[in-house]
Amino acid sequence: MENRQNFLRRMMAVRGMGQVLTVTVGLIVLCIVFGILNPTFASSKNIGNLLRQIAPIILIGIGQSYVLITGNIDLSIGSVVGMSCMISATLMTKGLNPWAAVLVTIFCCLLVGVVNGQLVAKCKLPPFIATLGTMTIARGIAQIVNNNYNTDSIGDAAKGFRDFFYYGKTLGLYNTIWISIILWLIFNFLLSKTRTGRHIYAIGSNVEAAKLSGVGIVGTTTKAYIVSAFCASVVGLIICATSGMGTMDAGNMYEMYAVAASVIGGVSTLGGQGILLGTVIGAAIWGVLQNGLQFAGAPVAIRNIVIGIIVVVSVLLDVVVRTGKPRKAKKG
Amino acid sequence: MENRQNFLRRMMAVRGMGQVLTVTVGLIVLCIVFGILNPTFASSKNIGNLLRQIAPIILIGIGQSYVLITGNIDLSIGSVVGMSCMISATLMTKGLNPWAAVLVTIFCCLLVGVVNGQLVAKCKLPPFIATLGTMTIARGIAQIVNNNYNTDSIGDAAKGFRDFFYYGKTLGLYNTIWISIILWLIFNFLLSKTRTGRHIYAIGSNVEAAKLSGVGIVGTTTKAYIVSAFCASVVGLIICATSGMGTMDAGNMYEMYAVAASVIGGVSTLGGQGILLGTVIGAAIWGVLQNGLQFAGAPVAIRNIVIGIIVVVSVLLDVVVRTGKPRKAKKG
Amino acid sequence: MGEYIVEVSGVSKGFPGVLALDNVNFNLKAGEVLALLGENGAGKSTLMKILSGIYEKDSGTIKVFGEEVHDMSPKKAQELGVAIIHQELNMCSHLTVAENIFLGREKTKSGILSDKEMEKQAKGILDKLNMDISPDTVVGDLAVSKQQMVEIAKALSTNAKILIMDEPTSALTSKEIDDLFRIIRQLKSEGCAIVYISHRLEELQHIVDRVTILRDGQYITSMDFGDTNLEEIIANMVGREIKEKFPRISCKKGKKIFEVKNLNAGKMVRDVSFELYEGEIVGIAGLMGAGRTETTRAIFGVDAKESGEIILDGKPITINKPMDAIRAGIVLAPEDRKKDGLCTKLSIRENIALPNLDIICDKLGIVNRKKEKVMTQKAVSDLRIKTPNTEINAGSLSGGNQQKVVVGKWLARNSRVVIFDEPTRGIDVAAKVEIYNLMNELKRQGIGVLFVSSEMPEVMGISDKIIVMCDGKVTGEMITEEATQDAILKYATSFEKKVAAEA
Amino acid sequence: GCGSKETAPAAETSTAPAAEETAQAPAEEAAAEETAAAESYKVYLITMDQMDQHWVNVDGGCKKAAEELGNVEYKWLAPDVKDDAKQIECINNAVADNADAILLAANGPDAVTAALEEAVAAGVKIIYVDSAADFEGEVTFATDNQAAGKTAGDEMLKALTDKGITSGKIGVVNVNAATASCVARETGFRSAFEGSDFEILETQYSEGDAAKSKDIAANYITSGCVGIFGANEGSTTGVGNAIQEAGDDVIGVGFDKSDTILSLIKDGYLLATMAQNPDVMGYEGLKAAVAVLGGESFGGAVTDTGVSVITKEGL
Ligand SMILES: Nc1ncnc2c1ncn2[C@@H]1O[C@H](COP(=O)(O)OP(=O)(O)OP(=O)(O)O)[C@@H](O)[C@H]1O
Ligand SMILES: Nc1ncnc2c1ncn2[C@@H]1O[C@H](COP(=O)(O)OP(=O)(O)OP(=O)(O)O)[C@@H](O)[C@H]1O
Ligand SMILES: [Mg+2]
Ligand SMILES: [Mg+2]
Repeated sequence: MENRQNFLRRMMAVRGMGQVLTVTVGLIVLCIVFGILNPTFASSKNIGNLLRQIAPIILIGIGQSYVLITGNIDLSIGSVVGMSCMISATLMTKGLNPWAAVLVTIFCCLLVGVVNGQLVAKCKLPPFIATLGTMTIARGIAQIVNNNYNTDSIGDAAKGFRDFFYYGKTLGLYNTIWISIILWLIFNFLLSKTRTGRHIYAIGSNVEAAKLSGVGIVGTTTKAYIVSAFCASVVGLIICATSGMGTMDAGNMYEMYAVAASVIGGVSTLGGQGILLGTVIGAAIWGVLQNGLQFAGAPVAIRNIVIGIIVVVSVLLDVVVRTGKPRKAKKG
Repeated sequence: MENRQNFLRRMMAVRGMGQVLTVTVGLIVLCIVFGILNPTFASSKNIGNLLRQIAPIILIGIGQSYVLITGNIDLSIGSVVGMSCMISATLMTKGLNPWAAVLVTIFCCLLVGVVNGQLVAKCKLPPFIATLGTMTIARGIAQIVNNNYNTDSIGDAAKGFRDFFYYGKTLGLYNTIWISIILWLIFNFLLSKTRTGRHIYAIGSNVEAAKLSGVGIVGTTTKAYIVSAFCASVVGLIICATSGMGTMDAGNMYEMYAVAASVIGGVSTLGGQGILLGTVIGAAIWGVLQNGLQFAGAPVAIRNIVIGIIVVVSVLLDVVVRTGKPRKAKKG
Repeated sequence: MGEYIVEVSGVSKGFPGVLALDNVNFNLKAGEVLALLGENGAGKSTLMKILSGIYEKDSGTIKVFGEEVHDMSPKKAQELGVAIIHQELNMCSHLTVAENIFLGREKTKSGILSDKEMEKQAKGILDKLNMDISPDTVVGDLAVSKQQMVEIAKALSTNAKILIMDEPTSALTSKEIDDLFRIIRQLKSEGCAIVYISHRLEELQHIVDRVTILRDGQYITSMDFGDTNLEEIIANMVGREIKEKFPRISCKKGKKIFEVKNLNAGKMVRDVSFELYEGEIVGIAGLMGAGRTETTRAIFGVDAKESGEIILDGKPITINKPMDAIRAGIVLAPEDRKKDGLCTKLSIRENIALPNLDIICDKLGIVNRKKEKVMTQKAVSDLRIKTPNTEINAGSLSGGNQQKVVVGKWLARNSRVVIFDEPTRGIDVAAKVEIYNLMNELKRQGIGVLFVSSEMPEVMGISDKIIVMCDGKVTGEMITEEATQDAILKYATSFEKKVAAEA
Repeated sequence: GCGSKETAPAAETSTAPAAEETAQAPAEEAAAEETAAAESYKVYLITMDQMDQHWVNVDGGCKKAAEELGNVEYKWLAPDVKDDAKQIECINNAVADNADAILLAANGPDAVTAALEEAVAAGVKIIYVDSAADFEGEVTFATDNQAAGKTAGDEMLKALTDKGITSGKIGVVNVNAATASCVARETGFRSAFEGSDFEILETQYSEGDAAKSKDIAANYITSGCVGIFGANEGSTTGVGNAIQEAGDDVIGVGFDKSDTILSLIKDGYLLATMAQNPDVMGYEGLKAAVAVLGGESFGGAVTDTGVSVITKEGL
């Protein structure tokens, strides 16, 4: 009994748990509203489907959250998704073994992460600009990989690959969902339980203080960008597996979705704050909105307006909740 | 003689003039390279054309620079361009007098600026998120204005409008160019010579100190966002005049071009730093790159890579120049 | 006490435009407390940063424990047993106390952070410092003085043999200072060597064995503290005699200028009332966190007021935002110059002009550069701000000169009341005297001066009337001639009675 | 897109093999070759963007013709993304570069007209390929998108009727509401169902992104659609993938031809796709341009380059 109370208290003490609870309530409300608007929304078929649609958003959200917590931003995510999709598909159409292609692809994408980290932490470029640059460059690479064409079908040899990343199921759940669950567990562990994770928070909170405490700024920042690039590369592979071909503009705007998911889930764009549990909820809200609004038959224009308002309001809520307390404390 | 020296010395003393000179040299080099690659590049016909292409980038650059100097960012620029294009075209196809339509359009766009300013300065939302939200909402409005369709042709009644904003010439220069020159002169004057301009720099440098010096934070920030929305609305009108119809996705990504132009020209994304002269040079570099690479027959992929590299390198140069000395000193 | 464990000889270090250290020597023995003294910009922090590996020296040699160290880095310094408490607060405000204390040295078990273990150890150190805070408190929620104590705890937790403290007390309360001194004595008895930097010279007598003095980046002298006195130390620091540490002028008390009646704003400003007269300086004393800053901010319109009246020259005025106060003639030179006082990226000219644009601009809001230049030049020469020209960034000035700019921007206009919040914090003796002279000048001109300070000698030395605050309330008021340190302290700590009463 | 002023002959008439045999030189080729010796022409191809395979094939047709003719300085210009303003810039650039003729695939019917007026005033000849604008060009080689869309609708209706389904919901995945050619296809598609009991749902837009299209199509299937239409290559791929995965008996019909789409058809997940003939557009377009520059007149004729309905049987 006491143990449980203790657990609850400790849960609530975790950084950012408050915001996570707020948005979880929001998510539940959304689901109820959509379920009422259109009963199919709540069908088991749609839920499996919905989860699979949310999975990539969770992945890019994890990556962006890592970077945001260091106090930076990664605008190159979408382009890395495109790069990953094109490189893997091109290699497979050229006859490389799909799993070898996967490894090469991930390696190439991680390089973008390394470059981002170095530009931001070592060369001290503003992260917005540095990753705006690599975003353009990575998109260029995605386009140049197959000489400015989308690739042909990756063929039957890649069936295992396609099943692994998208079409297969394990224990009744789509593999895509498993991938995002497993990666989430790993990255959540790394962020909350390891030294590198601690350093990521420290850098985002006060980079000078972290430096003076002997935290390697360049190394840690680069690690965060590598995580982001890795997650994006996995999403690229999922997209490649989904459509069975490489598309040059895959992942367009994903960096913004990732920011939205992170921020809705309570990750601060100013660094030092947020937990990956929030990112999952944020991604779920994003995915449910897209899916639910389609079922509700809302035209694109309305959808944009609704999504924009939800982004603003959710952060507004957070700001009100968060500054309400410290301000009070300040004044007494 | 002495006067001239004095003038030069004073020029150089202006904050950020160094970066402006660096990039001006870069611009000249670019022009020479493209001129050699393709002699038509330097033809008077192409130069008139090129200037007309640069003009809108200058305009959105001015707007983004205002906001960046306050230490914020405006991601809604592109959507406001789209809104402006759609609202003006829709009103004209509905038979409204073109000039009345222009006024209504500008008014609507300014509202977005007001909302941005209030969200950022009054509600204290992170500007990235606030304007990401209004970006989505404004795009939704652009789409909903004509019921999710592009408009028809704005018709012959709008000929005067189209000539004024795009097709006409005055004193041998396209009107579009005149518009950007005149607006640049006005906004440069406001920023460098007036009280509001000073306040914009002060907020970007240290918002607390500015507040304690009696600067109205909400008002000044809102003014900067209004300038940004105004410039975007003018660009939307230019696009409407150019194509003679409203397109819902007009201005897509323009906020990024605006950031690129500003930053290449030495405006800091951290606020407090930069001059509009730099923005013009930054916009020119951006325009020359697009135009020159197209003439050089470079495929889109190469174009993206080159542009990405130039954005990164130009800011890298700036960082090296600015911090180069202390760093040397640090290491001895 | 014995051998030198740190021997620095001939160290030089330049920054663009300044030679911060010029061929400096510095020695430290085991088991001693050495005070490193000098004016602002003398190079004290720079020297210590070189010793702890944050800056690289340009030339010279450093020996630690008899061995020459060539490639000093923060990591290396830590291995050698050198720990430093920086002049500026360097906390990750989102992390907890324990997380901050062990930042960069986290304890792990097979790669997993042992948070429990670290919290336990942090608790031990905090107990040693008599600090009653839980190690899992988020640092950002702590008061500044507590954060400074955490900073000290962090340095102690490294079990360093050489401990450098760069102005550790500038943000501490007197009780905390006592605890700190106790710890310092204990460390000393354990053989630890301590370098102590402070501008509060009266502290030295409690702990210091030896002093080393720098001036303008040059080594001046080292002396045993017992063989010298404050006058000699100051003369060495400043390079000249300072006749009066607290110059005082006497003026006739004139008519009432300013009155605050029953001001309430949040919990830290409760029912505050006081009056200002022509020809007098009113000092507000109290401990850190007494609500003095909050009071000034509420008056100035930065924070919202709940109730209360503000009367200027007999007329009640409404102040809802700083501009209202400025227009009415009430100005505030805030406490934290980096955070609240200066736009560090802007030039001195722009900083001084900023609150005065209403005077400088014409009707259309266009800045008149001539007027601006005249105003800036006047402020720079009146306050003797040391700068090559007025176009350089305010951020690149030394602390004292930055403070002068903060003050200077308010003197350029004709105000009726000037509020100074801790105007002398962290600035050297000579600069302090200049600030005092400035306040005296205002007093002579018949302007009301309100002066918040945590340093009792200063309050007693400069003000004509002293108001003491505690826990958001005015707990005492007295004429300076009748004031004693004990009396002020008694009022300043009278909240304990309240706590007792509540309990 | 659907700028054709005259309704072209029904699309079904052209068959795949015939359309691919494009090298057969029309009669006017001889005339064009004669002028070759006399002077060299600068001809620009301006497409909507540079991404789609489709444009690459148009470019391929042009290149082939240019090679055959020999007296053409041919260049392909394209904006980095589909955008009216950017396409206008391309036109202006070509004019500034002293183009003699422009082969244009207009983004929309209205947007470029004023720019084209300027171009014609500067002496440039305009030939449309793929989609025309509301401005008199010398000649147009394009697919009649609306007719082709109707063909797609008819194919679906037929398949549904064959299965005995006479009512139900049908989903539409389109690029966005701003791409005229695709909107015309959708209009044609919808017109095929007029008078039937099928309910065609609110169009969903995917920006041509195959992954997004698949999500949308999957949602359609979940909500019980019996048929789904994809308006371009990316949308069609997504529709096919969704049907493949759901394993449902949903009829998918789409546009454009890619390896992936063909294999989806072969495996029976997609019923049919409307394949255009972009290489014909390019080839004929460039030849016509040179002919026009040589003084010939086409009088604004519109040639439907046709679509081939590709089905499992046709493969
Ligand atoms: N990072 C830096 N870049 C440029 N100049 C610097 C830097 N750090 C210190 N300086 C300059 O070096 C000189 C010595 O500064 P230092 O901080 O060591 O003085 P200090 O004795 O600690 O003064 P204070 O008592 O105000 O802390 C000053 O002129 C200062 O402006
Ligand atoms: N930004 C802040 N966040 C949280 N607490 C704050 C903040 N600023 C001040 N406080 C706390 O509010 C209380 C009142 O502080 P205030 O600055 O008014 O006291 P003071 O008497 O002026 O003391 P000081 O000498 O420190 O200025 C203190 O406990 C202080 O630490
Ligand atoms: Mg110092
Ligand atoms: Mg205070």
